[in-house]
Amino acid sequence: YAPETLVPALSRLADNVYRYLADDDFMAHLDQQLSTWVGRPTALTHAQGLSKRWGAEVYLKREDLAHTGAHKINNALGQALLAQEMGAKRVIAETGAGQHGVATAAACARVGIPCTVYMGAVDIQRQAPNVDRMHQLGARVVAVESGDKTLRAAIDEAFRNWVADPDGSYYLLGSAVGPHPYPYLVQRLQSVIGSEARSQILDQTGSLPDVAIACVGGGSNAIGLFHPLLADESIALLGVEAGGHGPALGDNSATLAAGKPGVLHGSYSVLLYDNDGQIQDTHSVSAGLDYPGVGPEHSLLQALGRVNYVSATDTDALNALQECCAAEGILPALESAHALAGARAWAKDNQGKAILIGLSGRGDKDMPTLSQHIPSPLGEDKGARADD
Amino acid sequence: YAPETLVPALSRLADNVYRYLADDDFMAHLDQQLSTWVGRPTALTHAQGLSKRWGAEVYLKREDLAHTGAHKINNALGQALLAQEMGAKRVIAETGAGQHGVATAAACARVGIPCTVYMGAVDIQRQAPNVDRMHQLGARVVAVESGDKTLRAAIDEAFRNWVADPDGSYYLLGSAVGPHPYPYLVQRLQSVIGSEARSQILDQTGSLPDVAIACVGGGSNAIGLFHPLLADESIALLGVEAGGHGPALGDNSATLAAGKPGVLHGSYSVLLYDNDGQIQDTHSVSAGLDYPGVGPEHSLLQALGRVNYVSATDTDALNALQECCAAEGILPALESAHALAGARAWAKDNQGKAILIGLSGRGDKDMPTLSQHIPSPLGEDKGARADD
Amino acid sequence: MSKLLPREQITAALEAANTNNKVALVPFITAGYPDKDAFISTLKAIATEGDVVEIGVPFSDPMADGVTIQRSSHAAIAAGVSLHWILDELTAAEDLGAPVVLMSYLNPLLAFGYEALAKQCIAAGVCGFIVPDLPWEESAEFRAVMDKYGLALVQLVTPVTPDDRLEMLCKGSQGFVYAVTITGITGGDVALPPTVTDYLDQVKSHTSVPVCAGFGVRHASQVENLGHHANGVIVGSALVEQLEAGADPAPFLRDLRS
Amino acid sequence: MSKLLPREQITAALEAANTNNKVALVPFITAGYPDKDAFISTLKAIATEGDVVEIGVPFSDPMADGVTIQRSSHAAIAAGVSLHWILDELTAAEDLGAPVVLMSYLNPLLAFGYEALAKQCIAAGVCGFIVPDLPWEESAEFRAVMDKYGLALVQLVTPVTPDDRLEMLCKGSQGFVYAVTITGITGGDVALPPTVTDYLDQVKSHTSVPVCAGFGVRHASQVENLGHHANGVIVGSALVEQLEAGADPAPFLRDLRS
Repeated sequence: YAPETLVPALSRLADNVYRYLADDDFMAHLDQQLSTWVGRPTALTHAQGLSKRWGAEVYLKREDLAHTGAHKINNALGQALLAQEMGAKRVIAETGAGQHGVATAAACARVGIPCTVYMGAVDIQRQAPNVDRMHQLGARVVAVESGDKTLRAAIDEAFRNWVADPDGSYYLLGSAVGPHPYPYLVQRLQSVIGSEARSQILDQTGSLPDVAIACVGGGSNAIGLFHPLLADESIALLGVEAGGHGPALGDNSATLAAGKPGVLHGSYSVLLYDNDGQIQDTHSVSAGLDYPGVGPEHSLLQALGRVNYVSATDTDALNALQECCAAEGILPALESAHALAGARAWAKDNQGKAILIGLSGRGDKDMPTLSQHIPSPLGEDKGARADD
Repeated sequence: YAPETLVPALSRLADNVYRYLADDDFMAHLDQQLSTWVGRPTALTHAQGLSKRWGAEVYLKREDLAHTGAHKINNALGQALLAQEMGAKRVIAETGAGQHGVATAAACARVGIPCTVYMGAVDIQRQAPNVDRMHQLGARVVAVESGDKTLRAAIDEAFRNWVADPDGSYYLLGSAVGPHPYPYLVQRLQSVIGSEARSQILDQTGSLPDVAIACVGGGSNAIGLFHPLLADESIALLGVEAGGHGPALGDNSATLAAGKPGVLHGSYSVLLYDNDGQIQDTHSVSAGLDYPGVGPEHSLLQALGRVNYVSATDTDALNALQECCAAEGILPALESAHALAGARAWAKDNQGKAILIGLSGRGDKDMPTLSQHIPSPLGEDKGARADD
Repeated sequence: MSKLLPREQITAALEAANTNNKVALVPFITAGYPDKDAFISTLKAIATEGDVVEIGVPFSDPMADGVTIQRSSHAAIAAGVSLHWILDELTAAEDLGAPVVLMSYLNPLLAFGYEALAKQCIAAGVCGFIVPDLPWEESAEFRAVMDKYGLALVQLVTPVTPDDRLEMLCKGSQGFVYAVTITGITGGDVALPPTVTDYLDQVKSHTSVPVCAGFGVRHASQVENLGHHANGVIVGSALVEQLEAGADPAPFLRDLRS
Repeated sequence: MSKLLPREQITAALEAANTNNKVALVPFITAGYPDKDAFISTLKAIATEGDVVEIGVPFSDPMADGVTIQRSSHAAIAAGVSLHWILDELTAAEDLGAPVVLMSYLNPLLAFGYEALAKQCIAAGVCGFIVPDLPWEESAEFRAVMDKYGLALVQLVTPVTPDDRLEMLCKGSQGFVYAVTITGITGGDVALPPTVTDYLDQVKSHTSVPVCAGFGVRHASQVENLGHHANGVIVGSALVEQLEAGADPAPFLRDLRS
């Protein structure tokens, strides 16, 4: 479902994906960079405090500890190395909240390829610190003034610019969406999350978890966690979408809960759109989940019944974020907080079980949003002093 | 050199330090938490790009990948666990740039002890995102309005509050300074950096580095890197202090280069002070190095000639930071950038050698400062578009 | 023309223009832009000057279009333009005197339902579709419905399309072949570079239907040059810009072929 | 008094007050605060009311002091007050009629040089030191110089000091023992809690020199109550606050012992 202009480039990309992901040297080089530069394996944390509060054994797969602060780097590094093998002169990428943009900027600097990141003008205003990080890392950031000036428009613009130079440029897509081979490529590169988590939880506990839970926007961190666990039929899989303000169309980003099959950004999957086929504006407190589509493999897994998809509201997510901070000393990304909220609800109905949660990123980037929702105490207390 | 009021508490702390750091169960528990919660071992990155540029083999010990983004967490976690063993009802801590405050807030949440962080009112204004992070992590942040309203005043205030409740409170000091046993305790808890780096570089290269380089403010990350390498006499050790604007008193924080022996915050070490014994106001672009004292072990290592101490100016550090971003896709903290600047200068005179650099933290926290020194490109370029 | 299938009407109209030794003109407008009430009158005006008219169905995410079309699409959606509305308007209108092709992204068509869509197209006098995000490999289901009703599914080809694929698409295209370029030669009236003329000649060699080129055409000299290598030219952004500026489209189109 | 060593002068002055059945008063001021020019006249005024005067040498980082003393210290430093200046002023001034003790953090003393400092103290009529950040274990070098010149090094003890250490410090203290409390009983004139009276009685039992208590004393009733368990009271912050407010210190001090 890609424009004809991109068909040859996508076909060339697919050939290279099949070739390099089966190439031992390439994969060994990728593993070595994941280990020594990204800092993999990321930790698996037994969440002692949450376990006690929820009546379950809770384990967190800590993608927040990966270089640049989220799982996005696994994909960005893998694709940047692929772009290098393919002789790309430059990399282009889209970004919404900026995490994929930062990851791509970092990976391109490391690999040594110039990089341009398209970002909606509205998002640039909202996510200024990430824009500055990209700039520090040498990326050129282009403000997209068209459309809704957010992630959707940035993806449109990145595709449009890829069309203008499909051979010299490599389009480094950030989630498990878009035309083939991107969903497959991103799933393969993110599957390191689930592979590591599976062996780590076996090491730590001697058994597999009862459930694995991840947040789902485009769905790259979820597919990365779930895919290596699909064959373990004893493990229930739970994807948590952004329930926003509530179930009304436009108030959330819960694509799989509320959407229909459709075509956007080159792939056929479940989408949020109105009766005229216009893509729906979405809402979530979490910028990274605020996307009206979802990766096609999630549509399939839902249809097959292998993964259950639920949603958590903004409020659920904010509460879960605060609980994780207080109980574990870990500030999760607002995206990841949806997985925590889903886990809390699941634990209520499944006491005493072992829960593996994909903590997709750290929440530092969300401080401006959090400060709006959770008042800062500054100025309340100037401290007491003992006098001579 | 601590007030009499604190002598019993320090003596009790010292007893517990000796006891628990020699206790196999305690140390095993600490190691386990370092591994599963902090994410240790942190990676050792071969800096391919910097190696090429500098004509050396450059390795980065990646404390930026540790939980909360800097080496501070090693110490904060260890002391929080110690506070728990000692039955502390609350933890108090000081912070300058906020990294130690965030690390302490996180560690205390994880361990389950309430925590109060004293922070200068000026620093609170400069480091608002870190203040919000501490708050999210459940810490009470108290603005210190006395003195110069920065780190020195915050330390004064933390001690003062410890005096008011020396048994119920545990003072979790953030650097290798202060009265005994803090310098020793912090050195022990940070030595994990050098121990890991030593075995990692042996694994990766088969030999020890020619030099190990770290930035020195209070000096906790440097002592953590250096201490486990002291016995390897073939390894040169280089500490890099903050040279600020230049060598004039007040223009820098290069304590060991420009200071004299003196007493501050309970320890006898090298200090920056004037002819009347008044502690000097200091300057560095890096808040974390902006301290007029240095850990006593560094004074000793300088006197013994085992470690050589040099300084890097603000400009040197900013340039090195940009070079690391561009060449490695790693945004280092401004503190760590001083180590990079020192390494670049060392490499110029020592071509072809293997250099181990302690990258003490990530630079995300420095974005406001960096944006002032390195202009943002936003608004320059709205992107070119292909039309129908 | 009543015995011809809808898709044949497109081909016939383009060939008729060529018969008069003229290059065919395919003006494009975004439906209901800039004034919803003037949709049919604008359409009539351009149908008088053009040989086939192309109507853009506005879509929220027009990923293959430039900034002018994007802007007009969002404005039209905001004004309430939908595929239902367009078809209702066309059904109610008199014959335009030129075959109508709808340019639409796939999702509005999916939302409408292919079978219902085709039926109403016949009623509205629509002869075919251009669907920029429906590549050949994914188009079987939609093509089957188009075929059933005799509607055209126009294929797009590009300068980067490999030879074997180019041949496949040219042979599969109905009504005409839409030959786009990437780099665009917007503005300027320089002679066409050899890469473009070679490409167009190659497209023509693979197909029995006319070839229409979309190049961001703005000037009469471009139209004349293209006429030597293509059967028709598509005028898109330049025309939408005229409408955006409130200008009468007819003289602009007339001048292009003068 | 000329045959007494400087440190003995302190003890003698405190004991003299007790002999008159009064509790001794040790007023504290930050040197040169709030007005550098009025240093000596302020000193004279408080020396008239007090038995021993304590002069605070301002330090940039007074980690053991409360907010009032901090503020006055920073103001004095900003006005140019230094240990050199203080000693020069005292040397030039007439006899105050009460022994002078300097309260200083260690670093200004280190910067001055112990030997030179002691010599100038003798010339200036200073009888001893209170050094809040010099614990007993680290004080050998400084004490040796103090001893050489007969100057007192007053030890501080606190309610959390363990018994054996309390005994050691009491026996080692010269001039008097400075008994501080942590919690402070600032404001209020309630009776002393038993923990405080027990503590002071214990301190007294270990020493042959007088015991002065620092409690943030503000009211005559406090002074009276303390007088039953200590030889003297130190009046610090409350007095500095008077000076800060521009009040005459003499009536305030006089009222405390009325």
